[in-house]
Amino acid sequence: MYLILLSILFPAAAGLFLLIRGRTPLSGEKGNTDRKTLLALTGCFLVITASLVFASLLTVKEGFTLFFLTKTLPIYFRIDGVGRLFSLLAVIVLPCAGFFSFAYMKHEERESRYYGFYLLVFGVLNGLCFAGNLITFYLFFELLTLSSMPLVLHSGSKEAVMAGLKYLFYSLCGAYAALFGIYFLYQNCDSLTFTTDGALRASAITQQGGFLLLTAFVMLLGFGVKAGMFPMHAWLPAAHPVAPAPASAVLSAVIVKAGVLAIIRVLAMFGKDFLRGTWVQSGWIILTLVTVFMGSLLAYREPVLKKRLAYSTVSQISYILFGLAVMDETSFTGALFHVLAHGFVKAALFLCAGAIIYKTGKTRVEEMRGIGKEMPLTMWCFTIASLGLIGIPPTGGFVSKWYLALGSLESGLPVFGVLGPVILLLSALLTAGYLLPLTIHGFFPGADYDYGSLQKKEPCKLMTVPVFILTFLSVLIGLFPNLVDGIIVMAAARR
Amino acid sequence: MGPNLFANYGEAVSAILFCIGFTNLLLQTNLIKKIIGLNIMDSAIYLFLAEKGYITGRVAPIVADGVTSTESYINPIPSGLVLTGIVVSVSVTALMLSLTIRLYTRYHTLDLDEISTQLKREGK
Amino acid sequence: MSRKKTAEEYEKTFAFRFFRWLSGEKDPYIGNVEMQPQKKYEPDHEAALRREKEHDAIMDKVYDTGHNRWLHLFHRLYQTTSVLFCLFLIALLLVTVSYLPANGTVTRPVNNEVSARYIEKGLEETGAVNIVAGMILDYRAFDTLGESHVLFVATITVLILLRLNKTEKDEAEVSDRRFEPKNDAILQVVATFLVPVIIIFGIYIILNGHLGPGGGFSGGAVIGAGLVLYLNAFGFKKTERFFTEKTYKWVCFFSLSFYCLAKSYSFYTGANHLHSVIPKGTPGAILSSGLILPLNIAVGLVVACTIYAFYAMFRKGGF
Amino acid sequence: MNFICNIPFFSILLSLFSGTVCSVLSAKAAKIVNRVVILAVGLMSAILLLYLLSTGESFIYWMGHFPAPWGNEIRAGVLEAGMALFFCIIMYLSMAGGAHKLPGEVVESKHNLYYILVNLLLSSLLALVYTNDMFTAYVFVEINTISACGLIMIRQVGRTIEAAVRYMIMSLLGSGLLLFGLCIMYDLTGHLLMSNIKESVGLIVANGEYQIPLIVSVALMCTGLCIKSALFPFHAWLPDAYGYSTVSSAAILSSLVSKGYIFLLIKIIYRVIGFSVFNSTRMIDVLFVFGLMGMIFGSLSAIKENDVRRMIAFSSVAQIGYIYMGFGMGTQAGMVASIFHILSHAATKSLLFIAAIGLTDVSGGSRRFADLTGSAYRNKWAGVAFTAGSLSMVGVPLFSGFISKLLFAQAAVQVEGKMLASLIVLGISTVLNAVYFMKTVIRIYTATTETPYEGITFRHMKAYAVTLVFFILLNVILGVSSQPVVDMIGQGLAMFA
Repeated sequence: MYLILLSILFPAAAGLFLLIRGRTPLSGEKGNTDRKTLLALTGCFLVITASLVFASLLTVKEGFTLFFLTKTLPIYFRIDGVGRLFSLLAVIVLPCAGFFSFAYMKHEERESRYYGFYLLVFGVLNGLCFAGNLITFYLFFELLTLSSMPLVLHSGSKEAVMAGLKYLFYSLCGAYAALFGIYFLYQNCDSLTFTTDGALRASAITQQGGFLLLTAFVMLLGFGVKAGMFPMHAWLPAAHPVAPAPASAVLSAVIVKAGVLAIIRVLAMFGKDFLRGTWVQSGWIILTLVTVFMGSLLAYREPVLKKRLAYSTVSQISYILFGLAVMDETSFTGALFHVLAHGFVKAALFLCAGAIIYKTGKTRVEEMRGIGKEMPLTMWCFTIASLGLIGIPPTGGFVSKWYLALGSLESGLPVFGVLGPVILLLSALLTAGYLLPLTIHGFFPGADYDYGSLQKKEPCKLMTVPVFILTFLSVLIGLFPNLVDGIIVMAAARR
Repeated sequence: MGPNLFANYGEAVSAILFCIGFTNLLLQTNLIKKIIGLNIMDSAIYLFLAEKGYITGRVAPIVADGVTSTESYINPIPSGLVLTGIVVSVSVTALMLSLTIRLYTRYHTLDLDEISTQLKREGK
Repeated sequence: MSRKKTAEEYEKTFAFRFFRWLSGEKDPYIGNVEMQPQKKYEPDHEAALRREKEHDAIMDKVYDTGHNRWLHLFHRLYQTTSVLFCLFLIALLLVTVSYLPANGTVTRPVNNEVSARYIEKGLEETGAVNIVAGMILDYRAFDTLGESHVLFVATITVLILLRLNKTEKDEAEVSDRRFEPKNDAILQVVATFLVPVIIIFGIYIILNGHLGPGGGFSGGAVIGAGLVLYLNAFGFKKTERFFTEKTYKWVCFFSLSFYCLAKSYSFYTGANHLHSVIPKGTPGAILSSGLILPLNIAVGLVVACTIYAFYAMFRKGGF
Repeated sequence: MNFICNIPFFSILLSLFSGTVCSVLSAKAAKIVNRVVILAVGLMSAILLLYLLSTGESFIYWMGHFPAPWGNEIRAGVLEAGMALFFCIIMYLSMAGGAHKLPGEVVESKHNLYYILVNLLLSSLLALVYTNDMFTAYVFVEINTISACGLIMIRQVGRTIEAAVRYMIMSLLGSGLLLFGLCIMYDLTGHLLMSNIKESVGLIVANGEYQIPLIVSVALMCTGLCIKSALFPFHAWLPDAYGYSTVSSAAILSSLVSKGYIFLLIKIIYRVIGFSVFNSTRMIDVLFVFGLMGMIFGSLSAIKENDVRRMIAFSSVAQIGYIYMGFGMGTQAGMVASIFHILSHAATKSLLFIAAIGLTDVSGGSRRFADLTGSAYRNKWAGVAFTAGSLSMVGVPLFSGFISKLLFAQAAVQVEGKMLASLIVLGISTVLNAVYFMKTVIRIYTATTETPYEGITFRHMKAYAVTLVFFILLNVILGVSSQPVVDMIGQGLAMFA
């Protein structure tokens, strides 16, 4: 129990400490030592937090109640299969991106604020993964929005502030819609503790079935905002390009997944049997498919690299949502697998983009001709990660998409069972269309490329190593899916 | 319409007076007139209360010749309430008038809207 | 045949806007709600002045009733609605009144055991011949305690608003001399006769409060009126010999403290069912009816001073 | 009778008497008296609360030698004692938090008058909380009004005096309506004590006579108190009054004065008219609609505002709308939510006012947003406190605002016809709240490189910073362990009946 609490409170406290300690490193000799201390502190904090989380993942079995918010609303923590999976993702991606930012943030102002909020986000994410009931989850969900907003508007420019406000506004709207649903669930459930299959009272289903369906849909939409689902996806492409690259990596790989986690929880609360075959399921599938296709299409048209990746996130997250919406065992496994696969891949891609921006200052795709010659290591990682995102066999993306398509076909849904895989395939083609040109032009700039001005711009180790790790992991889970199968199966069984 | 409108003519008058005061408060722009409106409202209420205490053919509740039977005196409670109410309205009127003086010495007008306009022009 | 549109034309089409919205570049909230960009702070004095001027001009335009049709309309609307509302209120209250119990009858709910007991037992329980005085100063003394504090707090607020400091006081003195009547022979002669009578009459009303019509408030008001007359006839110089702000302060303090403490004692003994040591006296005698007479005196003092203080404040802003 | 039962009487008389005493004291002594009295009353109320919780029964206290229905009475239950305690806490903190602004904004010679007003305000609030008599309530409502007016205009700039005039006109209108309603009620029942009126009202309703006068009387009293507590269409005086008066006054006015009236309204609903009778008059629908409108229009006005303190003032309009919406639901749960919101809003709003003054002080006294940029770096404590207050207003979990929203929503779910409307408006209002409060928070945390203003450190504002910490603690306590408070409110409402 203390491990869980520690893994939430320690990073939060450390973050607050950095925020309060607060001076911006000065320039010159003194500033340099200042900055070193800051980095050392942050590094220690990150490592300690990560080990705390690992420890709690391995050892803690029972849930516990911290205190009662009101008589019937306890703040309750428990680690279950799904939570374990998401926590695993967070605990790998966050330190990697954190170490990456040590190099990336060198020239930014107010680093301590960045790291402070970064650690806060880490703590809140742990809380989110370990939350044992809906109200605890909601608490951390709100805190996540608030603590991650400063990361988005870190640079303080007008666009950044506006993007941050947009993010906040969308998220709060979504969270309120979700809260709206929580009130009803609270009325119609015995408790808000997460269950495996449906917590609704039988009497409530018979009496207020229609209304509960509406509630479910509203909750899905509300949490879907965080996951970038179609009608409310616009904050993603606005927030990503302005945030620092490691922050976008975290945002895209982990924070957006919080919406997915939320939807899994909601689904479990309502129970699949209650939702299967209703208009909610069809409506939801339509939304996810629209998002999948539209996201890829928009990414295809997008010239700015980070924005392109952001659209790609919109599309890929909806793969996961589609897997959930089909409500089939196999597709569920696929969805969970894709959470991991996409998390690693997208983090790696964003970090690569960050490295490119950091070294060359180029943000648009057409400027990046020959980039593979300048930064071969980074571009190799980028390529492998791209393959993972497209779903080419040796990578994790393939496994997950395979499961997704298989599950969809198995589910026997009237139209979507077949339509789904088709759209997924189309989208994968588009993915190849918007990611591979970068590689191709990067490594084969064409005949008119001026080799004379070529210079090696490979970034420092602090940048490359995290990218390596993430790329490696994305391939690893594709080569040996059994490694994570245990967790996935456990998650799928005890969702 | 109920049965007692004409029996309650005093109350009816007080109701009309109350509304006259109310209208004054809403429509007059001059602060002094507003204050007068307030006073009319208060007086209407005291009239209403006084009417409440009255019982036909009886005298004020000051014990005369040691007679203490309920048959001889009117109800003393409304009179007491009126007394208290009058003190309250005196205090309030004094406060309102002094506020008016203060505003007048500063802005040389008794029109509240004009004062607001001037304030906005000052931009403070 | 394909038609080619210019960029501007295209920007106006629905499709363009739809796709912009779809791609999250532009959404309907822009410029309306939260997306208002916050301007950078610029300490530019000239710009600030210019802005102020523009602001003034706009304000003039907005509040210029003569030319502003909307404001005019609004005023009209406001007036008509308020008249209508008042008519409605009159109708409502008249209907209410018509349903109230008939006036002057004995059987109304107000003539219940409460008033009966006041009349029947009032003399015995409070010792006051004037039942109203007995009621407000004994049965329902808490209200009256509150009431005297209303007066107190009103004077405090008047003091806050109108009391002047030293330098302003001298100016006020000058303007007071210029505008107010001074050394009016007729007024002075009449006042010499009238003021003592008025004050003695006021004292009589106060002392007689528990025996007949009268009481602290009315008596105090009469005395206050006498003081105001005296002030008008002879000016501040004369009154300041015996009545200054300090006098006022201490008189008020002692009277109200006495009131507060005496009533606290009475409440305390009453609530805890203790025996009160204050004698009731024989009804009808001047020294009777327990605390009512001293309370009347206290209230009378406060009210007299307050009335005078109001006048002095309004006239000069100090005394 | 237990000696502790004297506490309500002691606390009212003590604060009343201290007002008189302050009139002859110097400013410094008056300040000490004021603080000591507030603390003493708070302490006594705490003892009373504990006592009442242990006995579980309310009691009646005679003010004089005569029992009901002849004499005056006051009455104390759990809710009354709790309110008194809470009012004292907020008042003490507000006074402490704004003390450093007083010398600059109020003439030295009038300081003791200020403390007189505060003491009398406290006594009138206590009397409103404890009274069991309608006419006493009216008299103390007047004390409350006049002293509140004094608090507004003690800082004598044009705006405050104008606001004071508007405030007085509105308030006196309200008092007039209240008194008229009271008189009609008296005519129908022949009583002035709450418990006796309630009995008679029960009889009247049972007999079916005097229906129209009864409804009109209830409507007049309600309207009067709504006007006085600045429910939506009657809020014109509020922004100037809260925005320009000295900061302690603003905090006290927004968190206590209007709440005193609202508490009186609750008392009238429960102890005079009876909850079920009140619900059957359909007055609740009117309150509900105006509450909802207040929630939206208050927030919209706040968004448009360019002055931080006026923005907070407009947010008060919205929050008062919440409270009336709770009344309008017409259920016990709605009432509990409203009362909890009274507490939570009082704690949050005074915190915001006090924190805002810290921010404006380090921005050259300007309250425009442009000048406030980066002020949270110049005064870190105020920045943190403002953020905490904003989060509470927005309804982030762990702060008191979340709990009150939760309670409102739970209450709304139980009411068939009003559920959707209240939930939707609650949602809109929350989002609007978030927009303008978070905008401000981001603004104050946006660093500027060149700023003409000096920062301030902890050493120069110890008392102020400590006050802020207490306020934040109060908020968090209400947000984290709300259950005891909610239980207490439920218990208190049960005692009302």
